[in-house]
Amino acid sequence: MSDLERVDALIDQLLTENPPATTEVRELWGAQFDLGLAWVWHPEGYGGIGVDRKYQAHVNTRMNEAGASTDNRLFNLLGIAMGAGVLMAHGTEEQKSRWLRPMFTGEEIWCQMFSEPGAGSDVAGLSTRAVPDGDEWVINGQKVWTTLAHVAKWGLLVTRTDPNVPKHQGLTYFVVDMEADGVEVRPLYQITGEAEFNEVFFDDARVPDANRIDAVGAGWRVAVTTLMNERVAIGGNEVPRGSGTIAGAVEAWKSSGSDDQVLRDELVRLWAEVEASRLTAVRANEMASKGTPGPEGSVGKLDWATLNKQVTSLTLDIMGLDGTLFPGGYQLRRPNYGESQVPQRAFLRTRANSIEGGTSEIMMNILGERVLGLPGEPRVDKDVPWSEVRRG
Amino acid sequence: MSDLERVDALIDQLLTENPPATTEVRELWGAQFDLGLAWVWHPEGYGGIGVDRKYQAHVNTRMNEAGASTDNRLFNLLGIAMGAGVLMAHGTEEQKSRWLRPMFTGEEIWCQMFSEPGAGSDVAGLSTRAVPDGDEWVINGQKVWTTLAHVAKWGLLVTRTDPNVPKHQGLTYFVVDMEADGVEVRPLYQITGEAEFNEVFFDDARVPDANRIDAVGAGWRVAVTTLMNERVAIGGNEVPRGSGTIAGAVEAWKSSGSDDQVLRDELVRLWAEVEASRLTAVRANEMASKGTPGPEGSVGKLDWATLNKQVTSLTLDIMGLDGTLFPGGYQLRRPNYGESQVPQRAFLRTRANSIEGGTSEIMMNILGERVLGLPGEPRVDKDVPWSEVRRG
Amino acid sequence: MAEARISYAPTDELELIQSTAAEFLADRFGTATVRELMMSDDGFDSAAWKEIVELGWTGLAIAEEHGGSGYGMIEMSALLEVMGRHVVPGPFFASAVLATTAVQEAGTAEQQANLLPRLASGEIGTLAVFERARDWSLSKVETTATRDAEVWVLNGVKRYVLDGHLADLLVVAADQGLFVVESGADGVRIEQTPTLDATRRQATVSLEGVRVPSGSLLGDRGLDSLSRTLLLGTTALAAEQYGGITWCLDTSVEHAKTRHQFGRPIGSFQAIKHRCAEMLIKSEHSKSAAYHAARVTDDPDELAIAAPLAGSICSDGYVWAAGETIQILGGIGFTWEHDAHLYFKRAKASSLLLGDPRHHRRLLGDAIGI
Amino acid sequence: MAEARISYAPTDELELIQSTAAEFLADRFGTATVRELMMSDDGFDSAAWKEIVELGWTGLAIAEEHGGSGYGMIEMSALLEVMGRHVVPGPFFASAVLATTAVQEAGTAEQQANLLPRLASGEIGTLAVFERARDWSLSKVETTATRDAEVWVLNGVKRYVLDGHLADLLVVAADQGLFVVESGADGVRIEQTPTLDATRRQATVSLEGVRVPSGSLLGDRGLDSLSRTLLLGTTALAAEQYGGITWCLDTSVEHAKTRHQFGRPIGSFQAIKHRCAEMLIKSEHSKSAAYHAARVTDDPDELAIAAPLAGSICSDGYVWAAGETIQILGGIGFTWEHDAHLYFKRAKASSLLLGDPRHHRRLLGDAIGI
Repeated sequence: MSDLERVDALIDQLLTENPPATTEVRELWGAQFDLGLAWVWHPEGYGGIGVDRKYQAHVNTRMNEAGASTDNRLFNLLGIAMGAGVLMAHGTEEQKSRWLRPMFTGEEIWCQMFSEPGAGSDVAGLSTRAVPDGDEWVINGQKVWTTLAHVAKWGLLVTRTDPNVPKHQGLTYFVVDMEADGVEVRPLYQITGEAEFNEVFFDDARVPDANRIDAVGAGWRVAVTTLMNERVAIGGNEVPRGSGTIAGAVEAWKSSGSDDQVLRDELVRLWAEVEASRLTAVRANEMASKGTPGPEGSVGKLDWATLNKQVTSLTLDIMGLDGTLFPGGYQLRRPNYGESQVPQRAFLRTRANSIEGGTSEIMMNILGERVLGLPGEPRVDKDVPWSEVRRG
Repeated sequence: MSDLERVDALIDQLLTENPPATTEVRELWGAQFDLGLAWVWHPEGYGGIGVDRKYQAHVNTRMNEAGASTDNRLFNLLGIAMGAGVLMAHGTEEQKSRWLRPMFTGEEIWCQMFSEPGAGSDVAGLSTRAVPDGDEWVINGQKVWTTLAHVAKWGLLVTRTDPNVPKHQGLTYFVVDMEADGVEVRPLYQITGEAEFNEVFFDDARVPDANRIDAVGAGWRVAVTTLMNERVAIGGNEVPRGSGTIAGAVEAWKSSGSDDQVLRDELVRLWAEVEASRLTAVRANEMASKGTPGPEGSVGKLDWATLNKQVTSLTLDIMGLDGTLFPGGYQLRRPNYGESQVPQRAFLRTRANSIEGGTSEIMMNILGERVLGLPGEPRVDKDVPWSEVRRG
Repeated sequence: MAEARISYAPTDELELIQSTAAEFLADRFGTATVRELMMSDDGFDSAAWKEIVELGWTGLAIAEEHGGSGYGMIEMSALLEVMGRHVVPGPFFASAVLATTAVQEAGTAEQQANLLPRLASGEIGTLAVFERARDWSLSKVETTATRDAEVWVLNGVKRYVLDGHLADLLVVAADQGLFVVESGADGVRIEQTPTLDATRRQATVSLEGVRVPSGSLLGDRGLDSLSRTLLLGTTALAAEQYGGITWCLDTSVEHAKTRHQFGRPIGSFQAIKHRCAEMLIKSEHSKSAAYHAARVTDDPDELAIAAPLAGSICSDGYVWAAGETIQILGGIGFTWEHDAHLYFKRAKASSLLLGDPRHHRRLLGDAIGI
Repeated sequence: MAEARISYAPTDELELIQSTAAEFLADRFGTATVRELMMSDDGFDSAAWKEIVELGWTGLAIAEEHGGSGYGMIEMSALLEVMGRHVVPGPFFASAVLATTAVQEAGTAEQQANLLPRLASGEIGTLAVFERARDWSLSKVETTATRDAEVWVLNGVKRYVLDGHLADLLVVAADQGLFVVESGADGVRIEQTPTLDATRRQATVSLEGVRVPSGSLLGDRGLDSLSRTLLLGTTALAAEQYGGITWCLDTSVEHAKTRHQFGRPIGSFQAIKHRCAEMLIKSEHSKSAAYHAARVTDDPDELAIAAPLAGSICSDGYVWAAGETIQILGGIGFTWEHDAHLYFKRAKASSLLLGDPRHHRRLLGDAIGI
């Protein structure tokens, strides 16, 4: 039996034993985990059956076709897309057993706490301290830009455990109970008035040593696993032609009834760039699927940020004075992901695209250094104890 | 008698005693020097009368109005605009007496030799060696981008005399006889096919110690005097509205008869930027004349380079297929400054605008660091002997 | 060339206007106040408005005989530069610039004598001219004025009316010309429309059978004077935009000097340093364009060049600078808490209020014969 | 979507075409040869041309029955990419792409059978269609063809004819359609015009009472087939442009790694590093656009989108990349001695040959309904 046949047989079993129409969704996802269809490439017992990762898309597609929800992958994205990988690469048996299943069923939401007010692009310069106390660690500090923290049960947390070694060496990684004493989550309102993100404050919060991921001082290694997953998740996806922000611009153009040739040229130029970028992602996927990924795969995140900002700005220009309005006005609240986004809101929201998930400046460094092989900057913080490096 | 009256009286004297229509021009310039109207701010005896520099423009204007040529200021630019300042600031009595007068009369043309193949933006990293030998110095090395070297009698030369100290400390400045043995001048052909510049090769050329400017090891200080004069000379000048490269673009637009609104918007955008830049130079001059120069004075060179490149490129677009032609074809020869420049040649020539006289990258550093006060890069070549610094 | 005699340098008088304004605004329009107003229903601080009136700002560009201080665009621009730097909310621009200019440009001596003192003394006016989203030249005006015995009857809908919800006086563009309409007149309905830039509000003004006295028609040149009013408005707005750019530049540079990542101030990285340098260049260009326009308002030919030049340069410059300020600030620049978004929103909205940069360039091209 | 099945990955065959071409061109069109040809009277190396013909390049996209090897645009693009990287002089693009495509698109079966073997075997053809500097759509064709008994009489002047001075066959656009004209015919005068890009020459072709047989009129669709010929030409040119960009990127990166100033490789400065990164992005976008267009030539609707997309992206990308390469190289990049200027001139000229980027975007807008 080929891997594909094996996967298909398991999907048949899942859907037969748990008819999507009549099965409670968490029960379905639990069964999916137990059958090894949660992360098919994981070994058996950890939500997988040890086959190639590419079959997961097939599982998801077949489930959707059968009317079975895969929304857990969205509302628990940081757990299922990142946390699981971290646990598999660095976690203990106990940790995997304890966390993977409720993560997949969505019973326990996960969040990720890396960035700090003083550590943005330079994440490894972070200051949140963890100090050992018996078989616990005492956490003090502040994290920022934490999505889902206000609904999360568990948080992936990087802390500084040794300030007296160079910055990458003194970090330790934990899984933190977000409901524990000393952990406070506050909404972080953004330019749109909405709070997609949170700030998390640690005030003598205590984490059992059993929740430490990998060794003391190995936090950076674990963080890199997490960040690589994050950057892959943004950009580089294959999308239909003309979708995304450019669709809004074209729609604005058409409903404007304008025949302004200057605007038209700008719109077509952006359409062309968006399409060239999209085709680059298509090429990247083809090369990756052939096992020979090339430079085309590295430009997606940067393109996405650059073009989104340009396209949404031009959209407002096309709208003219309508672009100066803000239907509904500003309200300080949690975002409602269900409602459609007006172009003005998209214009504001996309400003963060070149900051979140790696600033465009950092992405350009990565393209220059890792893809083109150009030399790095002189490092003033290398080989210097973290405590002696200026930051903030 | 006010300074202006004094200057006017001397001009009257000059023009009366040396009627421009009947006086040989070198004789006129000699008389101008002797009367102190060459560089009015120099002390008496050095071509000046010790009044404010601003009166020089008045002298030149009145001479031109009277039909007296001031072309020496153009064809001996590097001497009169830069060399003289260097001699006044750093030269000995003998040096000033020997060189200033024939420099001003144009009998002796001057050139400047700083850049080397391995030392462009990092001029202070230069390699041309000068080794003492009795009361002479022996020069070996190569200079590049030297205008007028092929017609010059004297050259301003910066050399390395001590490789074992940090780069700025081991330099010494000379005036070199360009006709001496061991000095070879070769034309340097550029992208247009013309050779505006030269390469100069030193092969055991000998320079008397009497031609050394300022102390051994003080060459950087003297070079800075020279370079500051150079950067002031490019950009920042007040020019009439719509003149320069933008005039060519407007002319191309008008003769194209085009009604392409996209091209028109691009042309007007550049026209507006050129005009805003021009107004900035006007403001800079006003502030400088009031003794309170501000940041507006520092952007001229950068603007000039950036806008010239954009304008000449758009000009070819406006010309369409005519822009793909090159009337006359390429010829490897010295430029003929008299002939009018076709837009295609301007398109090519302006590529150097962002390299010559300080690259745009260096100019941006200067704006960022000296004008805005932003911190410099970490320096890997500071406090390191020149001989140990990687270069080329 | 007329411009050869123009001085762009600060005078003692201009410096006094600016320092007085800076002091007052820092005191009365600190960031907490601006934010409170931004989230309030009408975005208006009537107490502060009274102080503004007492300071003489609403009458700054109104002749002394009409209750103003008799200054002109140079002084108004100097003031607006500081107001732009503080991203001040309220109807000042709508009233003291747009409505006042419209009355000055279109009104007869008698109308000016009637209306300007009201505006100088703090009644709020605004310009209700636009109907469509991208027709800044008013190529088509659907609002009609029809004569009925001794009165005019106005019908139509004016959109994008700056601070219309606060206005006492509306200067309305109809097919027969500009009309002054009291906001309380029968048949006038004013509805606030939420704005991208919540520090500058807008309203939709509906006119249904509004009867206004015959003297409400400003002057006798139809809509001719409107283009000059809009050029002057563009000139004034450019000064405000330049003021916003100075905040962006200073904020970016300050952050680049103090924020450390990788053990270095981020301003030591060329990616940031060169962007700050570019911002400096755009700031200087914007200043040149705005200052020049403010100084040539008496020369119609030159204003026809200088105003759209300033509109194009300052609009593009401010939008770019405010966007890059957010980028240089990084995450904090994207928060509601940091002031950067106030400037970003102001910049974008201002770049569309009286014409987008392409519209300004079209006018400029016409003026210079391109 | 048809495109879902398109593969952009290199095949063994394409890799063989490219490696063979790279080897041949390195041998026969090294930089010394290119420079010699650039300064020669006709810019043509007849011996090398014979070898090109023997390699089968001139017949690459010609059916086997007509003496070619029966490949299509995918293979031709792969070859042109390598030729663009070597900035090869000579009439290959004019003959093997433009003239060949015109005959294929417009000619009857009989005409193709007559003409294609001549082109495949090394006779030089070109397209003589443009008359005015910015009329790439040929909205107005002043060259006339009038019927005189059994012949057509052609009168007019065709300008910007690529390598017209070398041509045996001219495909001429006249009011009645496309005509094949022998360059030696009575009344044909061909005058070379010096070009910005001296590696690709042009000529002005004057036709004075030129009498051609009735069978010289290609097909019976007038000038309809010309727009498709130009789309295919744009597609092929985009591949050549992309090849030029790869040279720019590699040259810039190599220089940035090895050139030291201030004791550091200049590529360690973000100003240079980020520009190289931007060049990589433009290179990848250009590749995507050019490869996609080459793969959809059988789908007219898709080609109408993909060709101008490639023309716009690759033209802008190459001009930018070649310009920045000079900047990254610094002074040496401005010398005649360094090859950078060959690419810079090729880039600029190519961006205007079959339409400037705005023209391409106009076509693209039409195709996507914007």
